[in-house]
Amino acid sequence: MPKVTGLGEAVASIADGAHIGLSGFSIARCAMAFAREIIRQGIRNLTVSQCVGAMDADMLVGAGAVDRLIYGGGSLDRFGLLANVNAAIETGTLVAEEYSSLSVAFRYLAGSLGLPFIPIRSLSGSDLLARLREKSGSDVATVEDPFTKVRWLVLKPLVPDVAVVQVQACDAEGNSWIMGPKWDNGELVKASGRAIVIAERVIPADEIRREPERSVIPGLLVSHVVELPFGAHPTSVYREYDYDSRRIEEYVEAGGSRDAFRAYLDAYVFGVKNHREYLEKIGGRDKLESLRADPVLGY
Amino acid sequence: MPKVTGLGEAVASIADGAHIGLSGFSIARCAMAFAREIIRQGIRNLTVSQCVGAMDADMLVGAGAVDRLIYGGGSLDRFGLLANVNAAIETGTLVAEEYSSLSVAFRYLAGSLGLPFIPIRSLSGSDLLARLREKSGSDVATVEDPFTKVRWLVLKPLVPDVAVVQVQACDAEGNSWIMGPKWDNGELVKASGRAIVIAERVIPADEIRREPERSVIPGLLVSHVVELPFGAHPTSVYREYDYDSRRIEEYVEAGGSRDAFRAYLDAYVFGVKNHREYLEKIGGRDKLESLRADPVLGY
Amino acid sequence: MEYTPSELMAVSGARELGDGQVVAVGVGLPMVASLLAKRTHAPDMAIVFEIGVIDSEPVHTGVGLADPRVWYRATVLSSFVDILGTLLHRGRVDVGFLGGLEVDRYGNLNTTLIGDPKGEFRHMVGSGGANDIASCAKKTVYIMRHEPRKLRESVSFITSPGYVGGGKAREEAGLAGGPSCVITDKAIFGFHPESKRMSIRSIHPGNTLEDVIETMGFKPEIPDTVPFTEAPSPEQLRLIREEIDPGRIYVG
Amino acid sequence: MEYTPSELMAVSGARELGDGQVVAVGVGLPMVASLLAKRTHAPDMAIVFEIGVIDSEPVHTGVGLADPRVWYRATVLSSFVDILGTLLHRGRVDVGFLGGLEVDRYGNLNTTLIGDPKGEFRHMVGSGGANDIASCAKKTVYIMRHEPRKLRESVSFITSPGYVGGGKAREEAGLAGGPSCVITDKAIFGFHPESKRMSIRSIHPGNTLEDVIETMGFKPEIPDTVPFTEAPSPEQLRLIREEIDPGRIYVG
Repeated sequence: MPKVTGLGEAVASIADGAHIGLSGFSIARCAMAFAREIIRQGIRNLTVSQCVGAMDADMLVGAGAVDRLIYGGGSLDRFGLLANVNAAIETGTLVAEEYSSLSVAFRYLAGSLGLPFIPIRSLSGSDLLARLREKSGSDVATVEDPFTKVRWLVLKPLVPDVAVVQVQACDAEGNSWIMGPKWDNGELVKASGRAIVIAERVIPADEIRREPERSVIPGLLVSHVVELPFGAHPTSVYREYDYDSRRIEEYVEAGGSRDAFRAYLDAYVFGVKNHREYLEKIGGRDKLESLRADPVLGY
Repeated sequence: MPKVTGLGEAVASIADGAHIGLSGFSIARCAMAFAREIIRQGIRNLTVSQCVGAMDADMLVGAGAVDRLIYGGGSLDRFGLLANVNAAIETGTLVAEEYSSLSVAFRYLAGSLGLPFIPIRSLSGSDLLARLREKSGSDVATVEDPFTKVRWLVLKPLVPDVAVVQVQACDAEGNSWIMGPKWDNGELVKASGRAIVIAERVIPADEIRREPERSVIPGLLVSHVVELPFGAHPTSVYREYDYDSRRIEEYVEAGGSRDAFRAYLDAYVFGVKNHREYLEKIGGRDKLESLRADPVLGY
Repeated sequence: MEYTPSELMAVSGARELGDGQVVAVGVGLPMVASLLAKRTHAPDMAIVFEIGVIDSEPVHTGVGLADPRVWYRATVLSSFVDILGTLLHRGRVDVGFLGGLEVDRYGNLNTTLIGDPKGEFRHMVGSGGANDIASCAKKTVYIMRHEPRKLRESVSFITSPGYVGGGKAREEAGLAGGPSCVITDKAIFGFHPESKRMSIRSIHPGNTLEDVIETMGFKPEIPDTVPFTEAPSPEQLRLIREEIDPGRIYVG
Repeated sequence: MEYTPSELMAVSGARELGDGQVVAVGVGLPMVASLLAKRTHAPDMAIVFEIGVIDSEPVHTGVGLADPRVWYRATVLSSFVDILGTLLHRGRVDVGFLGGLEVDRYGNLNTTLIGDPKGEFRHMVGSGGANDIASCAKKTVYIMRHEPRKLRESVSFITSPGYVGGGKAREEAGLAGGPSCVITDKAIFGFHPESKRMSIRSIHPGNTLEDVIETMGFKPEIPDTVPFTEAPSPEQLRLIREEIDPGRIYVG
């Protein structure tokens, strides 16, 4: 069965209530077109996980698509906070399980390796741990190290149903390159039941087979490959395009209130039929060309 | 302090009795020049670890430099067995702790991440485990998974004093590329106290900084960088040169008896002052050029 | 069409593999069988080597996993932890394809200590990834020569566990999966669902039941009817001879 | 030579870093301080960012760790597990360099729940790698603004533990290391070796002890003699102004 599909079909493979792990970090490589299509298709009651919360997760939370967020805190860097996530936590409409970057990464790592649990030094002595014990006592525990008799905090593996990963390039089977730092994406994909890869470019398998050391995601984990240039807009994709400051600022301003955010969604999600219309709306080819990364700098 | 040194100086930094982890797998990327220099310098009582035993470890064992071998079994592929390792196990002159590939890799992984122990499904029900329990009961134990109450086998982290890694290229700080499969080398280096990198080529830092995704070893873990073309001969270095079948066959024949192996060492280790003389002895430039890898095939 | 026992072994191995599966193999007949399956009924099967190689397309025969010839045109070149950890230990390997020096009636493999004619034990290759694959794959398939010293009542050392002492012993050791069949050059064996003893599944054409049993080190379970193993097709033979192992390194 | 409080903070931060050390930092003043140390007394120091960046050499100022501007010319681009796992959790990070919204007298950092003027709590950025760094680095250095609402008797939420409840509480939580100093725009604080309460180490030139104490939310320990913080050198100021933060994004 060919894996290369449109965005709509890939998104339609996600069930209400699924646990999805997202590739974004703050304002980099966020699965934005994917998030917009999830909202358009009305998929709901999602659990979302991410080492550090990013714009993709924030938009899904703002649209009411998320019941539960497992993450290590996050922001939109200097542009602002995750206003939708924070508001949903404050009003209690979102179950947020807050960790640190490494503790989510270790939970993915344990999931990727089939470990039953993973010991960690982080979290001890903090209120993060105190809250986790209250909220989800079943995901943290302690174990005595049989070698030293020291008691260690251990975390349960985190195994999303689907990893959704924005990459620079992949082949038709989903063998993928990720340029730049990968943050949690390697462990996320390998922990998850399957992966949806959203690529700026689908390249010939021969190119992948020429430098197989660069493959971060093996195609055998991938169910859908979506070729979607500028799929991360307004966030950046290293070596492809820069973030779009003006559009991120617009998003941040909308995050201040329910009505403003609804208007934002009406304009950029519900008001456009698909990614192509979205790209036209934010300025079309001229705007996109102005964001193109410098080949030396990578941004 | 400059890290780029000669092989002699790098080897002299290894103390008698040290635990070294070696980069070789069977007949690929073995630290052969390093092993020859260890033997020449008379460094002894080593503990050697390796996911799968290879020619570098076998030569060190054959020369009597090794007291203890922690490995997952091994061979010289179709060329033959690890005759020196096997003989030393049979005569009891070597303490061999035998695991599987993954269990050594997981022990390195635990060492690299600072985990107190790591659970594993392998080894259970086997005589490998029975022997490990007899020989080194302190490195394997069981722990109850607090989430499922299932009892798991757990392994102690493996933390060599020094990783010795044969790479294709690195910069003067030791930031290194490894082309081809890396087997255990990433986890080995990151588990170890420090690393000695033996490179076919030392390249400018600018080249490393142009593709930092390719750096497998961060320079901050490296104490010595040795530029030593054909340092893995007679084993192969992917994309650089092929293995030298004739010289491996010669080694295998010598492995049949103590006297023959002593004669081999006299010829190729004690009979040459350094790597340059060794390369002359095995056929010099003409022979080496005949082993050069085809740029497309990589061998 | 004429064929050799090795060719039938490779073809029989290929039949154990399904499309879309992930198969962990070493070099030799398991690799020939896997490449054959991939070029016939299982194009979307993934073939992985423990050292960090996925779906290579060798054009030259290698001397083992350490030979770059068998890594050629891979889609991924990574590490033990990637293959044996994130695929195998994570539970994503459908079939582990192993050879062995000795196997016992419960499918336990020995590649560590082999008795020599003088009654002494010689140390051999040990596990490599074999123990990991035997422990963690959803099922394992063995390929080995049919000789009394290779098919034994019991082995002197269990390197890679099959059904351990039989019955529920494997489960009790905490392991799922287990060997599904043993392919030799005379027959194919399965395992009895309860006792987990090796049981004849089919005999290769040209052999008799008596010959099969007399040339093994123990008496296997024998069902009421024992069919002959299906012969290779001309296309399967052509692929093995012309494309997969033209040098006849593995399929002698 | 004239200098701003931010410049003195960056220079004071740089002085806490030694050559050959591994330093985990975020963007902002900690990055300016680290780059300054590397260009002066600590050329062989390694600067790592949690998302998988080692020793980058930015030529443009970024908006945060997610900005490719701060990854430019790195020697390694890898992952959280590589930086926070194999360096930090493995015990190889000498100094963790953190900013914070609130710190209490025991050096506990809060970046999660901040009280607003109405007495309600607002959710902020949470941990990111800060909790990991505070838990696992051999020592941590904090840089933050000197305001009563930032230097507090106690914090409403411990995101990243300092000495927890003081005394041996951090050890009892299973943690080594701990904060070694807090650098503000008016003073530098250490921690009392036994009580682990924050203690004045030096006051920045131009400030008085009274002013320092009155503008914090609690009364720190005060040793018998309180020196002035050493002023930046002209070369340090030149590097900050011309090379490290020419746009004066961080060092206002």
